[in-house]
Amino acid sequence: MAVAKKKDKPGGVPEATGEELLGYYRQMLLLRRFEEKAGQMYGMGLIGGFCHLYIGQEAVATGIQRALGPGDSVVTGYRCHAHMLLAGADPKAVMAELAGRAGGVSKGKGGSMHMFTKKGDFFGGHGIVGAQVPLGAGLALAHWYRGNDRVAVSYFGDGASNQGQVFEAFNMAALWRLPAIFVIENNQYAMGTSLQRSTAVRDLYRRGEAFGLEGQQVDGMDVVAVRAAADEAVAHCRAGHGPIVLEVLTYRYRGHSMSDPAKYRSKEEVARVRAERDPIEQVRDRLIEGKHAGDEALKEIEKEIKAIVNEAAEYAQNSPEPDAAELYTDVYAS
Amino acid sequence: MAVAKKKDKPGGVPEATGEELLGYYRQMLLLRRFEEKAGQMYGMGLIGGFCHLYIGQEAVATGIQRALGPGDSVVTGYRCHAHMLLAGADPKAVMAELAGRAGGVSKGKGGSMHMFTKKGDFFGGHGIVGAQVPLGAGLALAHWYRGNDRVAVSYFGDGASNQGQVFEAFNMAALWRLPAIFVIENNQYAMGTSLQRSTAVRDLYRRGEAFGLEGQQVDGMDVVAVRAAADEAVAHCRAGHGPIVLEVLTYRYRGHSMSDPAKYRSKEEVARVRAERDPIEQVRDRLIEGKHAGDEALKEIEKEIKAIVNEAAEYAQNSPEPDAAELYTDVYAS
Amino acid sequence: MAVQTVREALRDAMAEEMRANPDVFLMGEEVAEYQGAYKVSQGLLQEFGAKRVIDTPITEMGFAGVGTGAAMMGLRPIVEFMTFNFAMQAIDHVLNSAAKTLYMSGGELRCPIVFRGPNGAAARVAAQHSQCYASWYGHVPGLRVIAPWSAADAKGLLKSAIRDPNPVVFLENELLYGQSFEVPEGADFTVPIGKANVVRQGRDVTIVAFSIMVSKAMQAAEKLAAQGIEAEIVDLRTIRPLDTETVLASVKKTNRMVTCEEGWPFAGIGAELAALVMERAFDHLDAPVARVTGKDVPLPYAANLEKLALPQVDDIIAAAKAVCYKA
Amino acid sequence: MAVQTVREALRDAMAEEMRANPDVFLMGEEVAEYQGAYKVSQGLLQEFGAKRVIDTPITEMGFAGVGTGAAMMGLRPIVEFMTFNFAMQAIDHVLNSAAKTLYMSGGELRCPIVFRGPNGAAARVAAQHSQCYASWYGHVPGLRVIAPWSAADAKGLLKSAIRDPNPVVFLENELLYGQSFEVPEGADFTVPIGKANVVRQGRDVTIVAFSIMVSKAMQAAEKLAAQGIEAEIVDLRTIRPLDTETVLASVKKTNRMVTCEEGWPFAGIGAELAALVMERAFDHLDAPVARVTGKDVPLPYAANLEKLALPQVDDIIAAAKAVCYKA
Ligand SMILES: Cc1ncc(C[n+]2csc(CCOP(=O)(O)OP(=O)(O)O)c2C)c(N)n1
Ligand SMILES: Cc1ncc(C[n+]2csc(CCOP(=O)(O)OP(=O)(O)O)c2C)c(N)n1
Ligand SMILES: [Mg+2]
Ligand SMILES: [Mg+2]
Repeated sequence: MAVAKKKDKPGGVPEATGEELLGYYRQMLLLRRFEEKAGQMYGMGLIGGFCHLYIGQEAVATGIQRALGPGDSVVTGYRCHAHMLLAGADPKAVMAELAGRAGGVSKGKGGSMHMFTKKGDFFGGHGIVGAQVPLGAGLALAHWYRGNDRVAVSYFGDGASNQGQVFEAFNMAALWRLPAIFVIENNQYAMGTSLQRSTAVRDLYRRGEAFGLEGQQVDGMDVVAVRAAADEAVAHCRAGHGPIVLEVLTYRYRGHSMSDPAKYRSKEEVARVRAERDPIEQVRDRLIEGKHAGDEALKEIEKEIKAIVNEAAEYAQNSPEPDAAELYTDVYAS
Repeated sequence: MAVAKKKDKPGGVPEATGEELLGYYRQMLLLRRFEEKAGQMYGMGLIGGFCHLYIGQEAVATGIQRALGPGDSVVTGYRCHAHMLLAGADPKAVMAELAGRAGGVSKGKGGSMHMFTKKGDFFGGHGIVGAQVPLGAGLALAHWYRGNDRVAVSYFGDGASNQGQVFEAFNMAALWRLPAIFVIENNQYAMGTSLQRSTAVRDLYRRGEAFGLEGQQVDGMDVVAVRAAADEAVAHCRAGHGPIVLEVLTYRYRGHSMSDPAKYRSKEEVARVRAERDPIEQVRDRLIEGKHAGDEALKEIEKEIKAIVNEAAEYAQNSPEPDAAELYTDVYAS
Repeated sequence: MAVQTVREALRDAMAEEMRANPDVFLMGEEVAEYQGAYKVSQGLLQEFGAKRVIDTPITEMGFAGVGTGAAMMGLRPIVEFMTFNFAMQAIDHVLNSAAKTLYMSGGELRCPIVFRGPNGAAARVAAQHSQCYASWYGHVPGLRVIAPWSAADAKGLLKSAIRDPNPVVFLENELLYGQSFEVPEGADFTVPIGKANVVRQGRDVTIVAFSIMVSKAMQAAEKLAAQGIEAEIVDLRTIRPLDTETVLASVKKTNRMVTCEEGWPFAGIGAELAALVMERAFDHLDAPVARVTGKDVPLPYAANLEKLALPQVDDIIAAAKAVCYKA
Repeated sequence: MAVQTVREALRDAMAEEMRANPDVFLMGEEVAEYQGAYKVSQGLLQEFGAKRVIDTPITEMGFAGVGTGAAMMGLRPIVEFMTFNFAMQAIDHVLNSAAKTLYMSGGELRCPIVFRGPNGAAARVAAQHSQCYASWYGHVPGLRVIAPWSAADAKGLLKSAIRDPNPVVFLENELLYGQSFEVPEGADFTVPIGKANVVRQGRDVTIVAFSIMVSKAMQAAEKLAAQGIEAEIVDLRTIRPLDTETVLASVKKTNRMVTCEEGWPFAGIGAELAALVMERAFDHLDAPVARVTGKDVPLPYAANLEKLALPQVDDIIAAAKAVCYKA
């Protein structure tokens, strides 16, 4: 049986090229600015319900998405704006969905937690904790069934990793050697419950051991490290070695959702992570240190991103509410 | 973290005294003869529905029950006749329950899969695979809550051990250090599915590792070994060390239920186990070898048991069907 | 026409659809090597191999989710629950992952999956193994819910269900598996979802039933006829969408209705039918609708109590006579 | 009388019962340190400590089973579901382990447990977070099902539920948590399970509602009164056992009935009420019962669609006028 291995700061993380770093930078900046804008719009009452921001965790989905190719499928929970954008969804349509408008990716019917783009091989956007994990194993089963070499990535949180259905999915994935990558986005908290209060063993990369799943732990604030681990995991799956668990250590800066004041942790704790481990700042530093980009160029990127985000916000606000007739459409397909 | 350990043929199993061996013998023989009779009555149409016999597995519950004291609680699945008898239920009332008669332990309303005796600290008798495991953790929680030194034993099968709720129960039991003993009765088959077809890793004693649960594997055809492992597990729990997993390797001789022809395994396989590992024969051999009892004495026991079982069958057949008014009782307590 | 058992009809439905569409596959506990806990999948492993007839561990929540995920990718899974009682472990996926996704995605993501297996009471298996889920699933938009009686309907509707682009809950009945009916031949035969069937014509009272209750209604109708009451029997076949037109047309003809179901009364199918008829045919009713249902208790094991708990032919007769004001 | 929010009333109910009975404890996600996801358990950890106010991992199936097992041992667990949507993961334990056990054991094993949490729609949380489970749980014998509206009833009924020796499903409403009502003082105050409450007297039409729909019914009644229609409002408070006498008495007085619920129409509470009234007060009805329900669609996120999907005051007014034959 393969043994789970901890690999917090892998020695052998390949250096990223300047071009790669720039790509990450641009991508992660889009995610962050997009969600900062969403946060503002929520404050203005333009977005309702639950709205779970990914701010702080950008390196996780960015690093992993870069290891995937066309036809590789992805599924996650309610904290899904970033994954949606990484799947190639139009920021305008994503923002319009957050605002519940006709121009939204789900025509305004799904909202923040329920977004999908088949073209982008992204299967949601699910509101029930843990549910996406068997769904993701099912996506992997579809690849296995079709005999292609594609993989399926299921993202879920540290809290979700206690869900029984996660273990059921692990077992089936192992039994049938499905090309499933189970990414535990360990941001240390499940709502107000810190990891050590939800489980007696905090090594989440070992969660699949009872079923023989290899596991790796990786620094999720370092997009290059995430990418390297993801590359390995994808290769593992494509080679037919079956499922694998990736525990990605990360942190969310904001409350669990917009309505959470996050009193269960100190301001200092958050400030320290922001100051010392911020995924975007890390890439920025490397870009500068490696002389891949100067202040000017980065400012230029910032400007471009700002334009995209503003356009998205504009679009969302100007998009009309869905037509009343939409109430009764999409209940059944025909 | 404590590590799961395999202990198939423990070197240090203490020798049992003649008295102990006689006790096991009498007990296991009762279980076997009782169920053989139940099987006959099923064939005669006196018992209906599902009827899951424990024949072959007698050493498991017998060995474990002997390690328990008053107030220690027990729960299991639908294969529960033996556990019910070991909890001190009257064989007459158990057989009457199987026959669906007014004299049954559940007034004939529960049948083979649903029996309970609070006085005997036995909490069922549950028909949904896996459900008894969180219930058993809840029994352990009650002991913990009350601050006594009692333990709660949950029995479940190799098939059930794949259920997600089992892992959820493991996690909570570990987190709160509940005095829970999780006994996996690994009889190699879940209905027609052999162990290797239901899971990629067959070391079920390791099932709780992700949550730090110690696990032990024990030969479940040897009642003395089971008793020794159970003593250790009980001591572990009473000492406040939290939950523990016991994988007990055993075998069922009959089909999954009375309607299963068991074509998924060879007659030879069953015959071999019967011939080489039968739990009752093993004790019988030790009794004879150790000169603790002669043929005569054992025949006497056999006669006594036969009388008990016949009396139970008699009682069951003569017990009337429940009164029609019972249809509407026990829906609510008041 | 060939004579087939419901069991064989269901098997043939799956086999034919699997032959026609390589995306169709079957998964569930004991469906492959064991040939089905109730032998419904007899021979399928042999014909289609282990990739298309998949034995799962006893992890209903997990494999319902796995099937749903596969359906989202465009496969056509048939997920067998050994019985629908065990599907309670999986019901979150049936509703939240399967039934609601098309709507939540604004039409982007389909989920063509069939959840099937025996529903309601078998013989003497007691409370945890005997629940009828018709009204629960019927309650839920986004699902199609089917509960056939005859072998022909079992086959034709299961084929339609497998071809349908929506999640379908297909409620079978263990006691019907061995019963024989005439079944049209040919792989083209299907029965449309959402159409009830008038299985007996009558002028005096409409008896609405589904699944095994149709058998009992038929027996009741025979006896009623002997007493001069001609019952019309509507076999709903589909619970959702309900064929309200057929029900209403019959009630407008007979002016009286008895509903029959094995499930519990409170908010059952009978309640829905009564409310429907009240709303849409109030002035046609010559008597209040009578509901024949399972008794409002968990199903007992004892033979006599079980019989009392489940609706019997005599209960239907009594209800029909009552609404006809014939004591 | 004190003025309290529903949130405070629920908290006080738990606190009082925990003070009175050391076997009562609360478990669920975020109930302790976070003080409840919706702050219903504010202060309980501080007063009762970590053994009696227990934060659980996000494992609904597991902790519902753990609570049920503890109840079988005689403890009195209150299990909070963050919302009842998540209780679908646990529903097998609510039914098969809790509701059916007393019966299956022939009265040997009780299961005194309360499952509580918000049910139905909050604001803009979309399809997976907005389902109403009143008719599902109401369907099931062995359960008591409560769905209070006012703070007084929330408190009095939760106290009764905690003292009840049976499993209770206690359906709260997130949008009501912050609403204030008068609540009788004193730890002795309870409200009996199974009794509806006529919260407004009227002669022209009976409006039956529960939970948040009572607020909407009250608003509708005000407007109807201005148009000369005096509505009587029955707040069911308990769904199971249903207080049929109070409903029937009101209908016999007004001869007309409108039912209101947030849940889906098919086999909903309105269906049951319509069937009931048909069976027991057919000759008293001057018009068919009208059902006001959530629309038969998963709940959409968009503000305008959400409003259209949920039953509004105007829908109740229209239904009341229709049954009064006043256009
Ligand atoms: C089954 C279920 N239980 C509870 C919830 C409410 N809930 C939503 S998110 C969440 C915390 C999840 O934490 P984690 O898995 O760590 O993911 P994160 O939010 O940190 O990304 C909870 C309890 C839910 N949506 N589904
Ligand atoms: C949730 C659930 N799924 C399926 C079943 C049907 N079923 C009853 S027993 C059983 C096999 C269980 O095997 P195992 O756990 O190994 O226990 P054993 O019967 O060998 O004692 C199955 C599939 C059930 N009762 N409950
Ligand atoms: Mg987290
Ligand atoms: Mg087994």
